Amino acid sequence: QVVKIDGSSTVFPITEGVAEDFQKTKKGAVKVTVGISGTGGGFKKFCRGETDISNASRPILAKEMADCKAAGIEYYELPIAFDALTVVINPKNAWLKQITVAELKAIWEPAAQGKITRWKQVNPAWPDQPIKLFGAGADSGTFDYFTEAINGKTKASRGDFTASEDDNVLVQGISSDVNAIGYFGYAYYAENTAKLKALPVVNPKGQAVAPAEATVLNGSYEPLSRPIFIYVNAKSIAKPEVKEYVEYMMKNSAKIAKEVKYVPLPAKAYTLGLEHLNKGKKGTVFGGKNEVGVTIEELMTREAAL
Amino acid sequence: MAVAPFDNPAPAGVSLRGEARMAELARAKLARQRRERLIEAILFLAASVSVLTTLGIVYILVRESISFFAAVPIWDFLTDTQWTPLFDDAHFGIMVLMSGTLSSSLVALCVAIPLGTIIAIYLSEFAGHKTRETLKPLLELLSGVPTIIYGFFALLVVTPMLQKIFPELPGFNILSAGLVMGVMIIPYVASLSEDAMRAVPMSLREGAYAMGSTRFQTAVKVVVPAAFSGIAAAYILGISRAVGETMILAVAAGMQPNLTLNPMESASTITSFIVQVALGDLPHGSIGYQTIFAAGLSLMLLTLCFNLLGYWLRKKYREAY
Amino acid sequence: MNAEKTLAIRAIIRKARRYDLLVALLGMLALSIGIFTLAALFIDMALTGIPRLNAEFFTNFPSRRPAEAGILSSWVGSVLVMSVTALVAVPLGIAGAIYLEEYARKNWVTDVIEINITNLAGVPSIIYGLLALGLFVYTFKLGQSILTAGLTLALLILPIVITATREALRSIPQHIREAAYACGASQWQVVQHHLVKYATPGILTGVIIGMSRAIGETAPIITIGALTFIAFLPPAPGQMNIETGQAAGLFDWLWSPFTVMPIQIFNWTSRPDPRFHENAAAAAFVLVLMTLSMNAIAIWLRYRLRKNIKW
Amino acid sequence: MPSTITLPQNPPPLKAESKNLDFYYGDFKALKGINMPVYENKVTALIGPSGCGKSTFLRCFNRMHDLYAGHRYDGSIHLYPDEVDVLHKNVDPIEVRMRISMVFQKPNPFPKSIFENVAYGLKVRGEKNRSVLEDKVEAALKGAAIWNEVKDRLDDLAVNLSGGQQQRLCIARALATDPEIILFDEPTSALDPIATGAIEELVGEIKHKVSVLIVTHNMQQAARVSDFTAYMYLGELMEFGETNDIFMKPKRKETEDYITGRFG
Amino acid sequence: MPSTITLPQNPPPLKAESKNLDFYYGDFKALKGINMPVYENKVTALIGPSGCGKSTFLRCFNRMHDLYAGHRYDGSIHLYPDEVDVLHKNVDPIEVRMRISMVFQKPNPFPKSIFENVAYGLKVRGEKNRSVLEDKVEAALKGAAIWNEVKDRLDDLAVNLSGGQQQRLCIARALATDPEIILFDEPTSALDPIATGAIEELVGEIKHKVSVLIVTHNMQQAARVSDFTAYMYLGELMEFGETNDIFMKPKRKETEDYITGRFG
Ligand SMILES: Nc1ncnc2c1ncn2[C@@H]1O[C@H](COP(=O)(O)OP(=O)(O)OP(=O)(O)O)[C@@H](O)[C@H]1O
Ligand SMILES: Nc1ncnc2c1ncn2[C@@H]1O[C@H](COP(=O)(O)OP(=O)(O)OP(=O)(O)O)[C@@H](O)[C@H]1O
Ligand SMILES: [Mg+2]
Ligand SMILES: [Mg+2]
Ligand SMILES: O=P([O-])([O-])[O-]
Repeated sequence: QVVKIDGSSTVFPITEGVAEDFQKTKKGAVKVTVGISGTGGGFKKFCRGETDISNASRPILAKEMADCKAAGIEYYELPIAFDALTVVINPKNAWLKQITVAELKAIWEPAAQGKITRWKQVNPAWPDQPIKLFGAGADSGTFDYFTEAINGKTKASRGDFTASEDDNVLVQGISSDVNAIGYFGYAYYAENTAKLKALPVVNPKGQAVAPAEATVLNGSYEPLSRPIFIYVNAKSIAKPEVKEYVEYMMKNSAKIAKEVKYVPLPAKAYTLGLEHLNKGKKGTVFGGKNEVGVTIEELMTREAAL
Repeated sequence: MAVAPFDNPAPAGVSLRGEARMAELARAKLARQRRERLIEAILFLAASVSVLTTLGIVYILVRESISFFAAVPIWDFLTDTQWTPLFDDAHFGIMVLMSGTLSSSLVALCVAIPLGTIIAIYLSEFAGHKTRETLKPLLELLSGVPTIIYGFFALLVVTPMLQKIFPELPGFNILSAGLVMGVMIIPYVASLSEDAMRAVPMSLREGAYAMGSTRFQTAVKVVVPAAFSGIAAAYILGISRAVGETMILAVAAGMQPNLTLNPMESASTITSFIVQVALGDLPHGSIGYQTIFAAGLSLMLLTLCFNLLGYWLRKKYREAY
Repeated sequence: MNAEKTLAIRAIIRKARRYDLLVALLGMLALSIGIFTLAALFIDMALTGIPRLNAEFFTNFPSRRPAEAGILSSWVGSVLVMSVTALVAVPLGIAGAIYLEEYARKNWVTDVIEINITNLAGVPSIIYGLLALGLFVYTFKLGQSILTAGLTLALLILPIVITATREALRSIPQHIREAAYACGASQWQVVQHHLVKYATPGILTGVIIGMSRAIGETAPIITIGALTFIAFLPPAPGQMNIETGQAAGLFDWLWSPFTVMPIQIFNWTSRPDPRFHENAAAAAFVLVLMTLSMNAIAIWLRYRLRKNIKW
Repeated sequence: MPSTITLPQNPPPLKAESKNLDFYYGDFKALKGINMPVYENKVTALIGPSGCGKSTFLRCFNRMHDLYAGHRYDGSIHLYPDEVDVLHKNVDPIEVRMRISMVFQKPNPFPKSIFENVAYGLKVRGEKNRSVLEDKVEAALKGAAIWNEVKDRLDDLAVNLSGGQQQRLCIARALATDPEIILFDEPTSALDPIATGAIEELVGEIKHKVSVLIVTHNMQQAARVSDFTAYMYLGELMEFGETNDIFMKPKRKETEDYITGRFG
Repeated sequence: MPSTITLPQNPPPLKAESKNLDFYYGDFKALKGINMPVYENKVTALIGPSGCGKSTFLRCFNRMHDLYAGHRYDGSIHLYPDEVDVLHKNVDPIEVRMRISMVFQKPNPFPKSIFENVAYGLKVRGEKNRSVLEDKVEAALKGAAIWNEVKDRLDDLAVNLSGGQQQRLCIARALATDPEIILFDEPTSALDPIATGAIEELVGEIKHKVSVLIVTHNMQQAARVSDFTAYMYLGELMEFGETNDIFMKPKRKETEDYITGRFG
């Protein structure tokens, strides 16, 4: 009676909360383990059939779909919340009020490795000081999403930055260095607002928008708003404990997402998810692309169309 | 006459003599030997577990590394100046991790070797019996603290302190991790060196004092040279520890693949790379999975060199007294 | 001896003695750096962690609410993993040491084993993690279980146990062995009746030191992939599952997923909410207390038990 | 050089006899062709300068050298009446040691209780019956003239006894198993004069039931305790004969030189 | 019991003198009120059974006991002609040891070259001039009758010499610094007869320039090498006198018993 869950560290706080409450209501009869391997790592295990549920902070990719297919593994895709991937700087940083996607690209693209090492090189208005970079580890969905959104290609990034699967390492690093810039899930920023400053990002419409629940909901925080998911192995759902867990999760995600500082989806999204499950609507609505800039509404329409 | 032994034929005072008696004894010996051989074989198996462990390590590391080097030319591995194995544009320059490993070890050893040696000399030649017996165990406690705790100590206590002195210092840096690692290694160096100095016979020390030496002269001119092989072994163990230390670096040194020997920067080491990847998934069979084994193999070879050097030193200079 | 020569000698002695003072001062300084660090570490942890230390902290599972989170699954996990480690490493280590010290003939096989043990003692723990990952997890398919962790740590401390046991055996004077043989004892009797007994204090110290190292090991455990949220205990033998009505087998717990103290600490320190860091400090304080008390026991044993064994 | 061996007029029964005994420590030949009788219930003393091979010879009798690699015997030591060659490779050294006990230079009690020390040889021989053990331990301790001193503290650690008591305890340990021969290797050299006297007296008593071979560097001691004396030099047996003869009218110049203290 | 001290008719000049010397190992009183003269350029032998305090007494002369905690002197040892009390707490033990050298029971050369061993004492005394060092080392090695054996390999490790050579090297080391007294603690007990003879001869030679105190358990040796002999027993000085007198006509029964080997 073990429900095995692994994957995204971004999704982890929600899953953990659900798992905790679920185990309490089941009085220990069902055990839930939640690993933190990152979205990519989670999918690798998932597609080998080692886990029942995979947490993901981006949609499943074509390669992962192929792996799953090869292993005969089918899955349900259930969005559970929205996150604002947040670009953060040190609060003492006086020269940055906002940043454009182009500037972010100049800093983070693979070609910048070893070349773009000072702020001045990105924008002459900025000081002649070194840039210190902090980002998510290579197995994480956050990394995939950020590289796709900023550099236009998943996993395309410069390599000379402090990379960690452990977002708190990044919080530490950025909070102790004026010249630092980095990115991670909103929740980590929300818990550390005293130590960090979230940088408004200029959206395609040309507005500089800071990450927040409202800006995610109204779709103005672009392109770094992203849905987060769980993927459930179709075979596992036959096991009563997994089914029970997923149902429990769908009912309680909204509450827990809010509690751990994520943006919950409209209630309809969760019932829709349950419906898919009951009707056996398997597969993804993203077609294996790491799409950026999908708004909540868009997601809802796509899900409804599955 | 003698009490009958439990399973041997009665000895003296028995009817048999000469040849017949000898034949009887030969049989008894054989029976006993068989039992002892069995015990010996079991003990031998236990002793071989260590060899099996090594073989296991080598097998696993080499097996995965072979597939790794099938994909990555060994020349690139040794000469590339970038380390981005899991990125879209993958580079596999082990030098980058090596540089982190070396600079962090160097910082640690700059702390541990001088301090460890001087502590060993002090404890063995200067301190009284009571002082030694209380301080040495206390010092050894330093090596009992889990290293992950040192890691957070370095990150949250030492780095901010250092930043007061060097405002330039980044939040993650080799210096702070190395210093703390050095303190952690002190007991290994001090304790083993002290043991080696203790083992120098008192007669040698008395010889030196009888010539009119001071404590310092006795320690430096007679005891330390006599204990040289033991002290060298202690240093080598210290080096192995520094090179292989993982959590302190993973937590406090930044995990940033950075080809530099400057301790004021943050860097990734072989070990911190391995845990970093292990913290994510270990996609069995992928190049990422094999990369950590290739890195592990490099690390293993590095420590093996040091350990063999240590073994050789011990053999060569054993018991100079 | 004339006065002039005396004065000259005194001058030389005075000069030489200056170094004595210098080394003594440096030695005490170096020692205090070490001890000061230990104290700072301890006090720092205590100050942040102690407010969280109450009974619930030990009886609660980890939770997303920092105030309710506890270390139940991790301390139980640590205890179970340590038991496996001890059960494997102690007999193997003692037997191996006895072979090397008492039975082995001087030949290349023994040489290989010896070099190998010295070398293993210097192999970084993360490499053991890789061994465990490649061998136990993937080849033997033991999974990320208590058994895997216990075996890994057992291999890790095996050289420590062997070396300590050999030291202890070596410190038994040869004349004791000769006395026993002269009484007509066989080799195994000598080992059984005498050597193992007289070596016990040394062996125990070695085992405890090895265990106190193993209990704090993080890297190899992370490597086998055990960084997981675990809010349940491994099945106790015979424990009923309410839903299925099946009783757990005697050794089921060996295959159970688990977490251990250092992993829990690592996990908490990587949380965004700073209140988790207090939990981490409290858990670290408990862990350090555990290792320190193990070390203290080792030291105490060294003094106590040796009292009855003198030659 | 052949040894000068003077057998007594009416030789007592033979207990053991070494024949052409050579001994090697690796390449070093420490004993060279030793032929020597050991008579039943007599004390034979081995004397000679340091390093002449006394201990080496003694330790051949109970195959003590078997414990070390590279030590090699050549020749034989026959034990009577059953004519077993204790050095023969088919003979189990443990069997030999069960018949021939040894007392060492430095008292070497086990770090166990007094009782356990004396009972050890019996336990090795499989004796488990507590009352038999108790009886034999008592008898051995009485035989070693130490019963009165320790009877009230048989469970105390043996190492807490004084040196002389420890040595007598070791003798009791050796006596407890009723050996046929007891070997003593300088048993008093670590003891004070009073303890030495006690041990010498003891040797005089136990020889009524057991043959004794004793190594000593003290010629007066040899003269006092032994019936026969062997003088060894550089691994050879120089002279063997009745103690009185050896000390009063040695046949060889070398023996005389040694005895009168001209070297050593 | 007061000691029986027989001073010679025409006493040679005094080199040192112990007065009411008590010595304690912690609570154990190992020396009891020892009064004894040491004469200039004479050899004084200390004999007595094991544990009587010979070594303890000898090691008072160069304050060797200062190295260990809990060891305590009481009384004085005066050094002549300047009448310094070497035991006085204001006297630096290092200074004492620079005047009084010691040779130990087991040869204890430093793990350095032969040259460095002998030059060690000179270097400690601040001598840096290479040619002075070479001259003095040569002289000392000649004085210790080992020059011919080692002159071609002064840079070899001293530990590779044979036991007897090592002991002579230690004597050279002690001689090199021109000490006023040399203390020998059973210097030949670990050596073979030939090496022993060489060392004894050496002692006879060096006494022309230095006073010698020698502990030996070998009475023949004491008789051969010494001018004066002191017999100690249980921490007390029993008898002191010229060697011939002590061995031929000891004044005390205890001395006679010991010398004739009635115990020990
Ligand atoms: N284990 C050994 N290996 C090599 N040579 C040895 C060993 N033991 C003794 N010898 C040598 O064998 C010779 C005889 O030694 P043995 O101990 O029998 O002498 P001993 O007569 O008993 O002397 P002592 O009176 O000093 O005890 C000596 O030359 C000694 O150096
Ligand atoms: N370090 C010590 N601590 C306590 N007692 C000691 C110590 N060294 C010697 N003794 C005791 O002091 C007494 C004299 O010892 P010492 O070594 O001077 O005797 P010795 O005459 O030199 O004997 P030996 O001939 O055996 O060398 C002995 O009773 C001994 O047990
Ligand atoms: Mg001997
Ligand atoms: Mg002595
Ligand atoms: O841990 P991730 O959510 O970044 O995959």
